[in-house]
Amino acid sequence: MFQPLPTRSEIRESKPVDAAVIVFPGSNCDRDVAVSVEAALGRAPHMVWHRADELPKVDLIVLPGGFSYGDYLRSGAIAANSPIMAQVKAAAAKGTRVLAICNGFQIAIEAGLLPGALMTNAGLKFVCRDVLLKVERNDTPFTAGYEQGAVVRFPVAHHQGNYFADDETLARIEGEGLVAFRYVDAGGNPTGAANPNGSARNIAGVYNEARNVMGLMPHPERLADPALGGTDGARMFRSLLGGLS
Amino acid sequence: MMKARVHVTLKPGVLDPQGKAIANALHGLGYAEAGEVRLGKYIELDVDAADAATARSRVAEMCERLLANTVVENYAIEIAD
Amino acid sequence: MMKARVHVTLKPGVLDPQGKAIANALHGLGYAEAGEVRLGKYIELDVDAADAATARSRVAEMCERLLANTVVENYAIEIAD
Amino acid sequence: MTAETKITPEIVAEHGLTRDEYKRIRQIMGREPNLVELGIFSAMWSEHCSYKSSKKWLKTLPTTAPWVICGPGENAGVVDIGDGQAIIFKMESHNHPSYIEPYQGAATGVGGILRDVFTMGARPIAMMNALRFGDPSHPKMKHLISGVVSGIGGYGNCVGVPTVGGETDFHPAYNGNILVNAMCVGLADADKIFYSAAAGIGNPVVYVGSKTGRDGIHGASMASAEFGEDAEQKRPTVQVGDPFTEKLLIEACLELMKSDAIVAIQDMGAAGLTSSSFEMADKGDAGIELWLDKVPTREVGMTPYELMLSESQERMLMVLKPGREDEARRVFEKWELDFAVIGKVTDTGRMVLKFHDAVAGDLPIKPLANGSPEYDRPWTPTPQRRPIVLPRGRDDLDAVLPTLEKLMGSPDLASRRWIWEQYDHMVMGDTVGRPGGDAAVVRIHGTQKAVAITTDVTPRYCYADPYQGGRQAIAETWRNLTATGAKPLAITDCLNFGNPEKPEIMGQLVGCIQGMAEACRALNFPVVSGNVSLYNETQGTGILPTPAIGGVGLIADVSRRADIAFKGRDHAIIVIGE
Ligand SMILES: Nc1ncnc2c1ncn2[C@@H]1O[C@H](COP(=O)(O)OP(=O)(O)O)[C@@H](O)[C@H]1O
Repeated sequence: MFQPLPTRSEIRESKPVDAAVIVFPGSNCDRDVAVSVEAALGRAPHMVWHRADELPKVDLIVLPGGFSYGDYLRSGAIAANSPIMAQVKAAAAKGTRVLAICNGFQIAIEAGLLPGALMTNAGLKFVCRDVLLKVERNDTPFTAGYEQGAVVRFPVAHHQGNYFADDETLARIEGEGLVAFRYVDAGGNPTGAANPNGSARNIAGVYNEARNVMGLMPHPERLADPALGGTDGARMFRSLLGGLS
Repeated sequence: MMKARVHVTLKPGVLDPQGKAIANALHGLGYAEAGEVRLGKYIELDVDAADAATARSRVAEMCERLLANTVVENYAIEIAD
Repeated sequence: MMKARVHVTLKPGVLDPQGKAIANALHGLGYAEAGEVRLGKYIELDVDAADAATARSRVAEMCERLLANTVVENYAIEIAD
Repeated sequence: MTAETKITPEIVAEHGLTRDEYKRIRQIMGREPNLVELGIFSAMWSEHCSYKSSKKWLKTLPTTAPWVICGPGENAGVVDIGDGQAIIFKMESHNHPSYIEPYQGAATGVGGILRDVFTMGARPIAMMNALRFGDPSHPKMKHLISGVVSGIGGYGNCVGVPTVGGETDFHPAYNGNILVNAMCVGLADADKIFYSAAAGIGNPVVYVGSKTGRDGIHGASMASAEFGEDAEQKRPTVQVGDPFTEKLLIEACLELMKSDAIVAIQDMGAAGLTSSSFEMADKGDAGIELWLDKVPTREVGMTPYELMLSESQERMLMVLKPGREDEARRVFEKWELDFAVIGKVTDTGRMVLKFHDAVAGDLPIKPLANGSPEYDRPWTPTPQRRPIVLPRGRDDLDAVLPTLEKLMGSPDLASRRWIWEQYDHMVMGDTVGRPGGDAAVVRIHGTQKAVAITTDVTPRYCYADPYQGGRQAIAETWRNLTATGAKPLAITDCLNFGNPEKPEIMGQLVGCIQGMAEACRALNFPVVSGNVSLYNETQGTGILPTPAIGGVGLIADVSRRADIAFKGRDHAIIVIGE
């Protein structure tokens, strides 16, 4: 069911929510996502350095895109062992929402917050372009602002976004409805041509079992401003930050 | 100081797009004799440990925690001094 | 079919940013005993050759032309059947 | 070789110095130089660092306008964009290293140009790359193209600065000598621009960034020496880039720049510690004493010669205010970077190099920096070529369409999408005009303003007629900027030519500069920074003359920009101009 987006003033009147963006050495979409969070929330998120011993009490944690630790060894592997990640995991276990974008998705997977693995793109090259995604379900805090099955446009920009899981895991995440987004064509079909990186079953994003953690390769924050050519991404931030009250 | 040599390889059944691309490139260069190619990592590290057994068990821990992604990768350790 | 195992490593003195980052990460995880880390590639490939010597010389050629970047990397080949 | 090595004519020649130049060195020194000193002269007087063949002509380019804050001479050019903001930009070549090792050569080219810009206090906000490759069917070309493109992407993507455009040409003249020119544009507060002049007797000279290894020793001389058959033998001098460290260096420098601790700052580019320390001392009319044993190293047993000439990447040199070392150290240690006090500013006018208390070298700064040779190389004007008379074409569609098809399928006109899709062109969230148009448009974060950025030159034109080709490159840059609705502000250039010791090549350089100068004056479009890359030859054949132009313009209201897309049916199509 489509849920109307809360308006800015509704958000402001509701219980104040707080968001944090974790900054790792080599993160480079931290500011970009903070801009989108601020636009949805009306104020800036906490920017938390990876060495911080304490995570402020927040309702949403964002693991941003970039090249934490240069993507050296494996994308996300070194950052997943950062001191702050123990606290992110603890908060996630208590139900705090975690949005993991691109390199953040790689970190969340390496940290065991989400199932599967992200391998080198099938085309072996870095790929930066807009893709179409199907919203697999709209009954989660991340996607409440979208229509069920809607096709939305977000950009991708990554080298290791090829989602992989063994058959058993794939069956489980499909069965439990943990697929968040799939790469599709304009008609909503998960075709090979629509898949920018060879991901298994065109999976672009997944939830954890409790659906309070979501990771995706595409960048909602990159099409969240009319001046940049689209606003599909803004709905995710408004869903999250408006639906938290 | 001991030397640890670690091989990190993809588990059988895990798709290896880079290995496949290398095989294709080799065929393109005229190496018809090249069959399947698998690409892994090779890590050399110096370890300060009392004996080989300790070194091995510490390096195994490092593999589990960082050097390998055990969801898709296997690792093998050799210790030399 | 023979199996070739190829190790591709950075030449001594060539900066290894990945090795450096891995060493720092290991220290961060509390492995004070970890010293220098060097990250290389490990390639397994099947080769259809009459004998080990032929296989080796063909694989050496593949290394020169594709598998290793001989500007900054060395390679070592083992052949097994 | 050690510092005690006797300097023989062979060693002098190996350092790329002529006999006359060596005579001059002895005069300046008042004695025989030792090996360290000779290495320093060689680096400082290389074509790459001294502009000895081009200086005379570069001086003829217009460099001022009311909006120019800083023209050529510093790390990059600075222009005012109003509201207390400035744009800092420059383009630089990394041609020879990219031919030897395309991935690392291109990657370190990106790293170097980024440092030129953030050294001055700017946050880099956009990158461009102008590439010239040989015939696509040449056996080496595929490897070179894919290596260069992935190297540029590998570095730029990782540091998180969008690569928003560029140009790519193919011509057999580049078969043995490709061109890789990278441009960086940064944003700074107009009243917080950092310069490189050392000042304050006794102030600490500080080294930050990566450790020093034996990378690229002789790199600066290599960039100035014609390629022979043995180019591949020179391989081990290739530097490896570490974009992750660069990203940390950007953040750490910009963080420290928020304080007032820095007196002067300079990146270690070509000829590393040598050129950075001499430039800082020269600009500040000061002396410097360096303690080379304090330089952080990653290899054992490095000699003063190697420490002075290493081209290890991701390193900077700073002069701090007295007593601010600890504050600065904290910032760099937070970002997990090396930090070391390696010397002090003096009033001696000399560069004194100490290594474990012994003096490893002692050179006068001004005579070395200003006394670099300046050549008025003989040149012959490029002969007027006879215009090509084309057979009169047929006007009917049957004849036009196949020709059009052929043109569109040619490597020079084919889509560049496969290149720019390998570059993150959207990171930082302000790329309003993505690649694919005349100029890229990047919004000034948090404002309605935007900058338009383009790179242009048509080497074929410059070859046919250097003067007209130079003019045309400036005019095309201007047009590409205005086509987005921008007011063109200024340019940077990267002058890629063959061997200037040949009068006809020198004639190309002179012709192009004359044409550029005229167009720049006519358009009030000054040159604020640039770079010269000569000796782009293999086995005696030069490249096409390639003065790559990077232009920047300002759009006051980004919502009113224009782009190339047709917007709707039945809109009139109008041709303007002749
Ligand atoms: N090396 C490159 N990197 C990024 N973008 C590029 C590159 N080469 C070309 N482009 C982009 O492709 C488009 C077409 O380039 P070009 O043919 O040079 O344009 P024009 O001739 O119209 O100036 C431009 O938007 C340009 O920025």
